[in-house]
Amino acid sequence: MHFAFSDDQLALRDAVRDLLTKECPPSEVRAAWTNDSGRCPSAWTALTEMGVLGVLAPERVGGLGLSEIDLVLVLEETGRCALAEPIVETAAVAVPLLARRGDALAADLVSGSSAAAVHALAPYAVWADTAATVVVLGAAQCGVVAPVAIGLSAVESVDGARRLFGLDLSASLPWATVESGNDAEVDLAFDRAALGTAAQLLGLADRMIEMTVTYATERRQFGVPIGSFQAVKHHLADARLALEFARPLVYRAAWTIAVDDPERAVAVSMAKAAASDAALLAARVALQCHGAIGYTTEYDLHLFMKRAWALAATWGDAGWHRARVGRAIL
Amino acid sequence: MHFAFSDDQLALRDAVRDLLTKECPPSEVRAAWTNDSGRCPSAWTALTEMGVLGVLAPERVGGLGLSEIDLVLVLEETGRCALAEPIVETAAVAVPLLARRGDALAADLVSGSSAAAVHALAPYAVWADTAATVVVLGAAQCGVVAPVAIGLSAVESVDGARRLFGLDLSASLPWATVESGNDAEVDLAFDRAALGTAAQLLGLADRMIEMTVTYATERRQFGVPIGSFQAVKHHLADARLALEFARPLVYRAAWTIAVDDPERAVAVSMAKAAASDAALLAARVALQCHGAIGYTTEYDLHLFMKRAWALAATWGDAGWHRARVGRAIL
Amino acid sequence: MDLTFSDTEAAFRAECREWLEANVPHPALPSGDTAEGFARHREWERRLFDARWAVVSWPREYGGRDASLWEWLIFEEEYARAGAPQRVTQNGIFLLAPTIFEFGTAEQRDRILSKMASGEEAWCQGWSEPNAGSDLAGIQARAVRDDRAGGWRLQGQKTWTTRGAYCDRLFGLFRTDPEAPRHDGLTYLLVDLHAEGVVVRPVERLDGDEGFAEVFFDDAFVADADVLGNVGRGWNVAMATTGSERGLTLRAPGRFMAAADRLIDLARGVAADADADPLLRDRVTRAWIDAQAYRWQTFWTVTRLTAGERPGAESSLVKLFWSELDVRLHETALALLGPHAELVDAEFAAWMKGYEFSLSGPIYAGTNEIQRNVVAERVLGLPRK
Amino acid sequence: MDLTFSDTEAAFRAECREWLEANVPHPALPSGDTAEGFARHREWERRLFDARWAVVSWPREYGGRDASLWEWLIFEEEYARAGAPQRVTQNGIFLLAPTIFEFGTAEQRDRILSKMASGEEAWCQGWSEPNAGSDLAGIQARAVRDDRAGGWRLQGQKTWTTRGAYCDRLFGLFRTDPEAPRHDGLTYLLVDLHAEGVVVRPVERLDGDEGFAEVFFDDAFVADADVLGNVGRGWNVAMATTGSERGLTLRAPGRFMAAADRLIDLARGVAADADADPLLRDRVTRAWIDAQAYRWQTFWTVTRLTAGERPGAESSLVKLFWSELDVRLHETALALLGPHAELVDAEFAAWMKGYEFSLSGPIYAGTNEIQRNVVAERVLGLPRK
Repeated sequence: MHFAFSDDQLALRDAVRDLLTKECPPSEVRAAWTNDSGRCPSAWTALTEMGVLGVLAPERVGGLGLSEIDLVLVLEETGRCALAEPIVETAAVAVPLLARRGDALAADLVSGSSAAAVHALAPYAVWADTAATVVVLGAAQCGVVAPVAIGLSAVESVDGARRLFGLDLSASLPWATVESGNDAEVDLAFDRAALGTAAQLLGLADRMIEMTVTYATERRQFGVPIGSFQAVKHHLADARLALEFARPLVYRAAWTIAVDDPERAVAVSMAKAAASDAALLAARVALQCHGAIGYTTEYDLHLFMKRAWALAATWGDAGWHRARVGRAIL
Repeated sequence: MHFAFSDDQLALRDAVRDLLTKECPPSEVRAAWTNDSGRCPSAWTALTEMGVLGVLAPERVGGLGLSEIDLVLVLEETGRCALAEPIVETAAVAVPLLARRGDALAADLVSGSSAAAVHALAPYAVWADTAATVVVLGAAQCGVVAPVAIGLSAVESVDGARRLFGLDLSASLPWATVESGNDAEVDLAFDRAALGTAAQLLGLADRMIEMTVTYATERRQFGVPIGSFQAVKHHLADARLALEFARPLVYRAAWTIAVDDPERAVAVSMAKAAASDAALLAARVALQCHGAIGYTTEYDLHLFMKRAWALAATWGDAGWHRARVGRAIL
Repeated sequence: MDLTFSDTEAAFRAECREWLEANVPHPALPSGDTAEGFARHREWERRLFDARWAVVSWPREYGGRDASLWEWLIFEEEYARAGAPQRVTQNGIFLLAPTIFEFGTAEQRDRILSKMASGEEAWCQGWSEPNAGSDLAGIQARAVRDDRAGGWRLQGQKTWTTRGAYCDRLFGLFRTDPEAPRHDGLTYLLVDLHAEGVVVRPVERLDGDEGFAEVFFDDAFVADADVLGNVGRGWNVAMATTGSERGLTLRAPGRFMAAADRLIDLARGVAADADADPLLRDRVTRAWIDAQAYRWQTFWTVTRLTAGERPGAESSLVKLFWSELDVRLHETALALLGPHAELVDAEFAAWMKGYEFSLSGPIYAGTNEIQRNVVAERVLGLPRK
Repeated sequence: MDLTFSDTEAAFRAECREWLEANVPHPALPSGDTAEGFARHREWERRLFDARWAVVSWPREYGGRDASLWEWLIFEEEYARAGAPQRVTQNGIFLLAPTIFEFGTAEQRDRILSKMASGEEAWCQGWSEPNAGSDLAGIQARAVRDDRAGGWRLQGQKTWTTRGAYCDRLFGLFRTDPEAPRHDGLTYLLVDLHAEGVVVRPVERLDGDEGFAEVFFDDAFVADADVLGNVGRGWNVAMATTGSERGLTLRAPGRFMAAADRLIDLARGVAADADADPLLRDRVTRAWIDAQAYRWQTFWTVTRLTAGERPGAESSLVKLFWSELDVRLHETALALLGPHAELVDAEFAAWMKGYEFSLSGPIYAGTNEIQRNVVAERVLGLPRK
């Protein structure tokens, strides 16, 4: 039993964090709300150059040949900065799926193209208009389609950086490749998406707690920092508590995928449920402790909070995932 | 619209409160834990003399000919002092049921005999060994049996003053009187029991909050009263909040029974759910704010806390009653 | 105890319902917290006023109907049930007007109230400042005496003024005696936002509407006629107003009952996942029960107010309950919508906007942390220190 | 990262499971918090000790197996899974022993540890006093120097000493320098409860067991050999112990995993009302997930401890989590039992007793309010004042 990351894994995490601190400050996320693509192109380029998109791809397609254990820390960092890029859909879902199939698209994705993904529990394809491919995880039907070949209808998210597109899954799709009747492949891809989303939620929760601690230490009312009031302390302690006990579940879920552990589905669902709850609580506490300033879009908190709302509800919300655990254990 | 009690109703409430302050202090409840009957005989006698058992009985059987609106305040007081007597079963369930049937037992009960009552959601007959009659509220079968005529098997409650007896409801019972197929009568008796229990839970919650405020004001740690800490304040404010919004639901439920309002079932269920939750929260907060002293049986808190646990779970717990509301509205 | 409405009250309800059914705009107006929407809402307020529905509980001379508290509650129930527009006049009507009725001069009442009720003059509140939020007594915006002009000159800043960018006038506290202790030396002033020396900067809220504003004062003039109550007594004058803000007036139960009913419609309409369904049903039921609890607690309180009692610190309990109910109710709606909840251009998007709005409830008008202190100290009697 | 146990660890688990299956008493022993039950538990402790299962992580010379932290966790999982008896020696083993290993003399280790582990000498803790609960530094029980006798004379009172009525010795803090500031002038003493001048009064807990005691000292003697660490440094010595009490050692995940599994059995066995069932299923699932979360957070922490890190203020998070999980878990069981839950003489009555016990979790070893302060101040870095 050794429940820790290797030095290499931590070094990759640190490198990604440094990169994103530079390339994806809040101003970049804010820019994604108003630019054409809703994305953070310079961060995406830098991540591509670092090889991050190919963490789960074998070396023959230009990947790093690493595992979900390496990827989970990277994705946590992309959550921490609210990176507006389809990195979960690309690096966690599309790349390993296509690489296993020997699809040439895998190499394109590793070198910087992006993917979107849809599923009954993630019905909108995020950033699909600028994606090279859309992975469709239908019930027992798993394939990819070219965005240009299908009608994308833009819909608007509360998170202005998430560019959502609806597509009609019931219609006959112009599949680029398709594999039918493969529940296992759909389930695995879904679990990778849920894991990746859970990791981003951890990062978001951590960031919101950190911002709030800073604010509560600086902001003074009644002659003292508001962070010295026991009510504020206990709100933040509760948020930290939820995060503390969500994080190991997410890391362990990454391990179960990496080693194809039989407890994978339950582990992933525990992770997504706990991370969703932790992020929603952190958002709630952060806003309440900030007060009115946190309620304005001029302040950065909303960038993280709205991302947390969206991600907590997608790829299965906490209720859905707990029900999946319940079916397995009861 | 006039949502208040009359002066007469408040005067009756005050008289009962005064009586119980004198006849049912914690030492009397404590005595009921160890005496033979588990009851508070002098309080019962005094309440009988005041006519309280006959609030819902017509004058021809010695009753006061009043309504559930009068009774609800009386029952709240019996909760406040954790009276160890079957007053809900007698005054709220058996008396109106038997009086309507013209059963001679009604007059006995009004003049001081006691009743027990059982139902699928209140499966143990409390204080049945000293009862004159047991009201059995079976599915579509409603009757009374003499305790001596059935085998009572004593079981022990966490609340040492609640003397519980199991009886086999599936067996053929030696009915004294029985009425079959009368769902409405069973439902009405059940709602009266749930209302009465809800009223007692209000009184218990109020008492536990009051005890805790007193303790937190007197008890000092770190050089200040513990009640000056914001965490203690907020715990108690939460308990008070739940009580504040449970109470009108209980009073309104009493009115719906008194006037045979079509919303009776939903109103009673809202009342029992809210009162159960409020009492359980008050118990939780009271113990936590007391700390270790509240965890001993030498201190009085446990007398009220254990009664709250038992009553919250009987005649339908909050979950059961919310489900009943859900069926009506969804 | 009689929990039925009288025939008169039933007739009032019927009249109200009939008028609303004939007049409530469909489709719904755009958000009143935008420039375009505010203008449309002002027109709506005018229609309400002309039909004497704008301020039913006010005296007839100011456009009201001398309605009882019960009739006012009935109006609010019907108004919410009809899905009628938000009230952009509400801060004036519910926060300022009670203060004017209590502290204003006859001249002020005549000059201000009708125009406020008709929407001709829109009012915003000016309490908070960058350094005076929860700690309202920390107000720094100054009013300096100008004897020659017969009034006061304002310097400083107010913030979080709701719809400040679209309003005409602002009511708030200003420090007229900088030497006095924190709660003293404040004066309640009525300020023309179009006056020279006033700059209003809109601030965007969570939902993207510019529903807040910062207001900057640089030598703006306020005449003596626009001092409400006595100079230096502003704190006491204002407390009457925040009392109403925290208490009954701003949050009649009708709104939450209507929202709970809409939540039930949503739950019936959503073909939720079979496993999650009973849990969501339970959350819907809880929200509906809480709305009922709020209604009956209000009726309980109103009966006492009708008998002449004054609202006390219990109003903090009321604020805690409705604000937290409102958040839970909207959280439940979003949970029902699942991955669709994030859409802000769908037919059901009012739930997300409503959720964002609900999150302000536990913050404004005294944070819920402050309210819990008030409950503990003033309702329960726990020691302050 | 490798989340599997090694072959050695698996073999350890198998040996442990086999022994427990053969030796765990059936039916269960009476409560160890009663006089009769305590005696029976002492016998059980002796059997554990003789088979070297009492203190697996201790050095072999004191009866242990030099087991690793992982093996200790495996032991605890198996112990809980087997439904083996409560550990009446736990306060000595988990609170005092780590302190003796760190601060004790060789003579103290040799004299005390083996007898503690075998149950021959049962230890209780003596921290709290009537006026020193959460505020532990408010200790008033005095130890006055007796140079002639070579030791200290105790005066005062300790309270809430768990199983104090049945134990032989007490460890705790006493004020040796009444002039020193609150945290100074305290000394960690080991006291013979059978000595002259000691009176122990049992106190009944919620569940009716006399699981607490008050201990009164009137000139009771403690020899210099029974001073642990330096005179006047008791606070620092004790903090090492409360660190373990709040942290890992007292609450290995095995207990909660076993309880969650029993909860699942209960849920499967109870033919719950059809409507309530999905809600209760959800609560059961939450409890099971929380137990898993606790397990993996422990493994995460233990990996770092194994690498040489010292536990820090994060142990307050651990205490918050297990104590509140334990309450929720038992509340769920009681909800499953519905109106039967109140029975204390039924086969399922362990749930009510367990609930009562769980309620002490958020109180003892530093209330959860204090723990949240610690998390806020020492983990998050929020300002103290």
